[in-house]
Amino acid sequence: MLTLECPCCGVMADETELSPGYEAHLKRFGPGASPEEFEAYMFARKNPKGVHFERWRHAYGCGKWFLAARCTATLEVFGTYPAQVSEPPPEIIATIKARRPDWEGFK
Amino acid sequence: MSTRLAKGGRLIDRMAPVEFTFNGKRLRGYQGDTLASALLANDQMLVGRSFKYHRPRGIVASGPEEPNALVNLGSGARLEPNQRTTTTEVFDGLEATSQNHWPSLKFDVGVVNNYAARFLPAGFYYKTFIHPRPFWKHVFEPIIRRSAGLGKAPTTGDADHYEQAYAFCDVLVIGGGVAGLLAARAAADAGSRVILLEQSATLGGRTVVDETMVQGKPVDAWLSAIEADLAARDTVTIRTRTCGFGVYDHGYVLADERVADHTPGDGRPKHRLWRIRAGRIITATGAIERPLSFAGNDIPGVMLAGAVRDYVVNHAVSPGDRTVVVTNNDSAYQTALALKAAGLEVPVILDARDSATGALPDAARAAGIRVLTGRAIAKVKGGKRVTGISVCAQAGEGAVLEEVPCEAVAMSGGWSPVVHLWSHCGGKLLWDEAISAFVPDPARPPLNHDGSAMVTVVGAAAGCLSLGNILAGFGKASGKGAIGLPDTCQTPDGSVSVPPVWVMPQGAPIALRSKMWLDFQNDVKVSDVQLAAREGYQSVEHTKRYTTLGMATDQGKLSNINGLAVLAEALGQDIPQVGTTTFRPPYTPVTIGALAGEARGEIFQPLRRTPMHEAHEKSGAYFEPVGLWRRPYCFPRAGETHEQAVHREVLNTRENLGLLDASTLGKIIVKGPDAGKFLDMLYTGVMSTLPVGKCRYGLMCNEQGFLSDDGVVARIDEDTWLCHTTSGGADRIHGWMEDWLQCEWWDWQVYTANVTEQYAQVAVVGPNARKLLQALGGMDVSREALPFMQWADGTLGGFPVRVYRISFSGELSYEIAVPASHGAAFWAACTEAGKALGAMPYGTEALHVMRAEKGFIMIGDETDGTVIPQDLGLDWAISKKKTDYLGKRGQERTFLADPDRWKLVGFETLDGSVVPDGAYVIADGTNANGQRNVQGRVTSTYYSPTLKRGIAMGLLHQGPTRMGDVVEFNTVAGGTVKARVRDMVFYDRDGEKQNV
Amino acid sequence: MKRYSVFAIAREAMRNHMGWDRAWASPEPKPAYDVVIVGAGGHGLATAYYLGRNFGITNVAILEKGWLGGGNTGRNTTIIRSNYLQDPSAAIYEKSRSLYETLSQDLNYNVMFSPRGVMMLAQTHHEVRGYLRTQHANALQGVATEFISPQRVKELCPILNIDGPRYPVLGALWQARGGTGRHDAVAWGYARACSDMGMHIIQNCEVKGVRSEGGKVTGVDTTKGFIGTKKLGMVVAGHSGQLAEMAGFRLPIEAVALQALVSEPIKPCMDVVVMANTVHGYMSQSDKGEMVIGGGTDGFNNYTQRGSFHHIEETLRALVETFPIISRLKMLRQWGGIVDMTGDRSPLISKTPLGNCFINFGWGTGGFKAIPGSGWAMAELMAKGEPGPLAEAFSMWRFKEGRFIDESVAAGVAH
Amino acid sequence: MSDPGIQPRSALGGMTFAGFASVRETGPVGMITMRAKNLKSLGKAVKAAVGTRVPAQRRIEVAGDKACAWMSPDEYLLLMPYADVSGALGAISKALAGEHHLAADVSDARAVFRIEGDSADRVLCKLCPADLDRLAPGEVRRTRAAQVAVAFWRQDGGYTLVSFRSVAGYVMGLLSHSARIGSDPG
Repeated sequence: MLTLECPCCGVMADETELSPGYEAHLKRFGPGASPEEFEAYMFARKNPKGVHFERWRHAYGCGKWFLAARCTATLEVFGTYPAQVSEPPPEIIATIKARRPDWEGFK
Repeated sequence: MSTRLAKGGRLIDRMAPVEFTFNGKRLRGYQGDTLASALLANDQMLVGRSFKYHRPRGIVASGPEEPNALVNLGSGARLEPNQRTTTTEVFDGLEATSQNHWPSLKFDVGVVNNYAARFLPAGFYYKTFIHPRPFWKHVFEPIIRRSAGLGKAPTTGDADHYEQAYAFCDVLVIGGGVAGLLAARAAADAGSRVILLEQSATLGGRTVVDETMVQGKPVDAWLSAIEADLAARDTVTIRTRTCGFGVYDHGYVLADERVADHTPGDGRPKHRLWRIRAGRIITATGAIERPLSFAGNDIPGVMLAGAVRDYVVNHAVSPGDRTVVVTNNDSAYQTALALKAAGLEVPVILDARDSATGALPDAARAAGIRVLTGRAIAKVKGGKRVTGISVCAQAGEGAVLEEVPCEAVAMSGGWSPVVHLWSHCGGKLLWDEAISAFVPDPARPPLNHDGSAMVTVVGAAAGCLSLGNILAGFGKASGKGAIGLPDTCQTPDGSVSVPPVWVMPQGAPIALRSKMWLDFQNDVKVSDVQLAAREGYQSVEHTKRYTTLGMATDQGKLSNINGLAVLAEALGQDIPQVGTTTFRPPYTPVTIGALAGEARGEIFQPLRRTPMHEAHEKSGAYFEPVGLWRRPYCFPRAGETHEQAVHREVLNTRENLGLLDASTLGKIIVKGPDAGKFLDMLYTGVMSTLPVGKCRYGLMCNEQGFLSDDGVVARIDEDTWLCHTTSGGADRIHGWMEDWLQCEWWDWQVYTANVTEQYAQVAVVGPNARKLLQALGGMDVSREALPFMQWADGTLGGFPVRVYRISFSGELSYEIAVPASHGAAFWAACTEAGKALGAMPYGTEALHVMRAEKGFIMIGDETDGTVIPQDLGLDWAISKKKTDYLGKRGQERTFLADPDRWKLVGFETLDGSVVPDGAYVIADGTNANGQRNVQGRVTSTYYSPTLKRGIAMGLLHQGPTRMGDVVEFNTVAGGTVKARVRDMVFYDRDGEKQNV
Repeated sequence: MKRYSVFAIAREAMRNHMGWDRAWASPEPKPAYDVVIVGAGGHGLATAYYLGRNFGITNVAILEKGWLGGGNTGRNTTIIRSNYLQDPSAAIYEKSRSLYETLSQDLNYNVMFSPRGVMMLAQTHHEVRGYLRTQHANALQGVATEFISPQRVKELCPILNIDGPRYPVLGALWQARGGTGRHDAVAWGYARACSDMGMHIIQNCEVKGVRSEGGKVTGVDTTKGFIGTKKLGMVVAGHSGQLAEMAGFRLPIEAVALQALVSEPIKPCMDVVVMANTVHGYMSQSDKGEMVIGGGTDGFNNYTQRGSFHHIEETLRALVETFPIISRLKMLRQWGGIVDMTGDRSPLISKTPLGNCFINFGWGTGGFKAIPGSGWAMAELMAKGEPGPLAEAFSMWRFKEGRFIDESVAAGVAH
Repeated sequence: MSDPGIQPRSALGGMTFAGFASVRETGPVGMITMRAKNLKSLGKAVKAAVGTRVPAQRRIEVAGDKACAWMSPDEYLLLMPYADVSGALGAISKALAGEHHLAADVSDARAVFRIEGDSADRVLCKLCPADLDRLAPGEVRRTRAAQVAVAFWRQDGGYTLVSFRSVAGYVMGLLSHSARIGSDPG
């Protein structure tokens, strides 16, 4: 039963206030994209055991989507941040590196 | 015999006698008794039968670890099977019956299994009942099923209600013994908001039974003082009868409060499930005493030594006049002393250790009790109750040295800290050699959301088994941090020593080992675990599953460590090397009703009602669920079947006037400078060019390209559109819009608002539709003023309305939106004004029939998540000019772009019958897997009351090129139905009726 | 190996069961095998068994990171059915179900397949239509199902509340030859048979890397050293992504937690398996008397085998409404498993970008029922190097083409 | 906005329940949802519509029988007497002319409840995963009540709670169940 702090309204939200949205920072491929690009966009998933970046919506709260950096092996949360970015912000990266020195970094 | 003592009993109130029944026999107890103590007070040693061999079973413990003394409690709508007598508070009128026997507790036919035990070792069922094949299901399995199970199955629903509640705290303390109380005080002193949970009705834990003085005060006075101290603080909440049964991630703890178990029928909720979110969790859950493994250790009258002490001290119950104590540690001597103090006889203490020199053994000797060291029980005698024991040397093979008659045996194999809650979220354990037990490893705690330690363990649960050391640990309290304690203030206790004694006597031969019970309820013996090891089931999980050790209702609280030790010995490994099985919640079984909470009956799920719901109920509507909405399926009149009602509604709508409650239709405002661009991405068609005042039908696809929703879009003003969605789609589509706006196109200037519930919507449909609106009066709804696919604001009958001239039936039709608070009144006004025009309400099924007659698709019928708009002949609603829309790239994939796909056509059966729902169009031959080839399937099929014949739509391989072909649908009876392929529009192909 | 039978038990009883063989051997790994299978769960062991039985390939090692059968094989709700909608699914699940019918005899190990019947309740008109579609499809697929009336539902399962005010039962899709099996026994039975054929089951042996040469697999690095192989079959759940990464490709899979629970045992009161998909719950009663209840999946990636409790609550709310008698029973044990959910919720039985490396992944919430059929199809794929008809549709490249095998389109969901 | 002869009807018509706390549906309340962010005239618009300041994150500003609640970074809920809505919409539209915003009447899309009495907290704590002890004065909490979305804040010695209209019966059922006599958890 996770708790995540919604960066949009500041509430420490119970998992039951949230809707999960799987992998974050996917780049959309539309018409003109190669079959491989489109397949990668729609289906190929990192699904890591460890540090993961994912989408959540504060569905029963402020209604906003936000992003979370979380460890899928321990459920530890490194931080949450607004959805309007294409990669994790530096302070999140720094927090993760501090707690997971072996982490290979965002890619 | 076991009986009530004349004096004493900390917890019982002799002034408050209660009467209860056991197997119909009327018995008496006192308030403060558990059912177990009251049964013992009435000499009810035999209380149940074991799972597999149906052996006689008596009370062995005094807490939630009890494996044997389970009863059916109550009856009828208050029957509760498998209730533990040791945690059930007795009350006046309690009814209990024993379990797992036929025809009676004393004479149980199932006990033949016991005599055949030799043929029924662990896992015997995997090795037999293999032939002949049908016999497993029809002969062997039914016998096993009947013999297994424990309590009776209830036959009715539950008379009680339940509720749940959330709680938040900085520090949650689980366990109200001395360690828990001190931890709560330390945390409160540190300024934390604290909740303390205690599973039983009273605080104090073991200390109040085992000790006389705490911190220089008499134990009861000490307890009263700290209770009063905590109760006086605003920041501390204490909940008794509340078992914290599971620790979950991120500080989430579930606890079950037994609010009214002991006062059934008083109107209070039976249980309350607490959902607690704690910053830190302290478990002070104590330790559970382990049985010793000697032959006959399962006979009624053999009890845990601590339990015997509990019954004597708390309930003034004697387990028997003569009790033999057998132990490998000092704590059991307290039992001997308590028995002696109560005036009972302890013929001998058998101590498996070579010597016993501590204060307690000395006290026992001083009290005149005979103490034999290096001795063990060779065998317990008796059947349905203990009659005596044979003494042997622990070091030998069981040669009998002496016989001792007795009525009870108090055993102690040491103490296992309750590490369950520590382990639920991944806390790791260490094996402590001194006390021969697993203890929490403070270096590897379960982690909280921020990566910090989530749980701290104090008291006996940490392996700190002596009160002195517990108190000393709290003396080191630092006052820092939320819990006000160092994480490791409680450590395993060097002052207590429990040498390993896993089998008694050490060299017991098979005849004895096959009478030594590890798991009393599931009938797992030492010999079974040894057999599993020999057969290669060497992982502790394999052994558990193969023998069912630890899988009974006590979940191995008494048996796991003993079983593990036997396994380790059989494998020649160390215990920590073998490891434990995983500790899973719940710590003690939890009533399912409490987990379901308030959600039953009327509030089982939210039920969404339109503003006209009451009117429909009064009209006798038959409702169907549409998502969480309830919509009238049809409005049957007296004597009508649903089918007849639907036909009448269709015909009346086509001939006169029908009224449909369309309020559930989704309505989403999309507004902003970029709204047109946004909608052009969302819909397959173009919405940006829609003129103000007009409506356009649109399709939405997911990124895969599959059709997900449809509806009419109205342009409200220059930068505002109103998007209608399907009834089930409103929230989903609104969420979908917000997802794209927030996460992909966040720089686009677009706002959305879901106003679905702001409006009640009534579809006025049929040749008399305009007349009805004119009768209501207030705005011009003529063909010229309000042409097809336009909308207008105005008033009708005094109601503020927005009228959409759209049709889903092929008839002249208006959809009228009014503010929801006027919905019921507007519906009534339409009904009233419609009387003269032949108006009748119609339901969703008539709607479906009429749209099928017109060849309109329905999301969820023609679509199923694998269909693209191109399959449905909806190419006209897909812009060819747009470079992009959601789903466009997905639709370009080879399989979706294949011209060979199944496409939508109409079907009419040659004989006029209705194509069966769900039928497939068969093709010649079979595929490589032997399945009949198919070339299409029906998607909508109805009897058309308008055309007086069956009509259908469906997907067919290359359908549109096959007009006039005759195809065959399969039927489940094995035959086929022939149908001719045709276009989808069965009614008013030119659309003349809707355009009048 | 000694055969199991009632006579063997009687014989052994006379000597205190001292003469039983080990069910399977625990050998040290050889330097190389013809085939290495990663994962000694039901699917991996079944793959090995049918490689031996159907193709005579017995120089096989099955590597297991923990204890055999310890993944989802030992954590599921033991339901066996094949009433699937889409042809490829119906084919492999029906193959599986029919193999279950004789599995105890084939393995000489009682896996307790109990065809007690599986019913999927229809509680909305939409669901009725969905199941009628499945029934028509099944009739053409050779899967025996029937749509039964509410009265028949009640006769088959008297404890069901068919007149619930919210979702009255309108009928059910009934598969009389569906049922349950003993999950551990399936793994143990296959393991014993594999061991008997001389295959090596190597437990506590984790794969740490995949080696290849010229685009073809050559072996795996493990915690017990390098093990060479001509063909590699990866047959796991939960860690498929990590294995795929070692082999150099990415999967259309997310790993999420799925939960289940059992009640305390009670005397028999339910002889069939009931699935109620409108309210999301399913239940059966085990031979021990426990009510076996399946919960929902979480919606986030998770490798902890601990799900979120609100799914348990949702399931129990649904089931108390559907089976009012369970309200006063107690939840005895809850647990979670990690399931691999693919892009269309159907499995991958496929060749891969790496030569001679084959995968059998992504069974989601429906793996137990598929074990024999999955092993059969995977063995054929590995032995021949090309998929047979059972496996063909489950290629990992189907997503690129848009060729989904989507079972959620019917009212039913996969369990 | 409507014919004065036609009275609006709230979802439950003012239903009440007396338990260890009292629960009532309040009847019609005027409500406007306003989507706007970083607008120069936002303060003016709110002032004109309901006479309050723009609330800070998760706060509600109350002025007599009107209020403005912060719902999300770009969303406000304006509350007022039912009859005042069309005037307020006009005022917003005037104040924000030319600026990107959305304002819509949602009075009829919602139901409003009052939970009153000393134990009101203990009604809500059974339904909402929100730490009521930590609810600041003037704070609006959007969360769940059992299975549906709600928003609530403390006001006048009790709570005002807003839900969607279609589920008003469910919410009333929840609140009544939670407030049953004898079920005060203390």
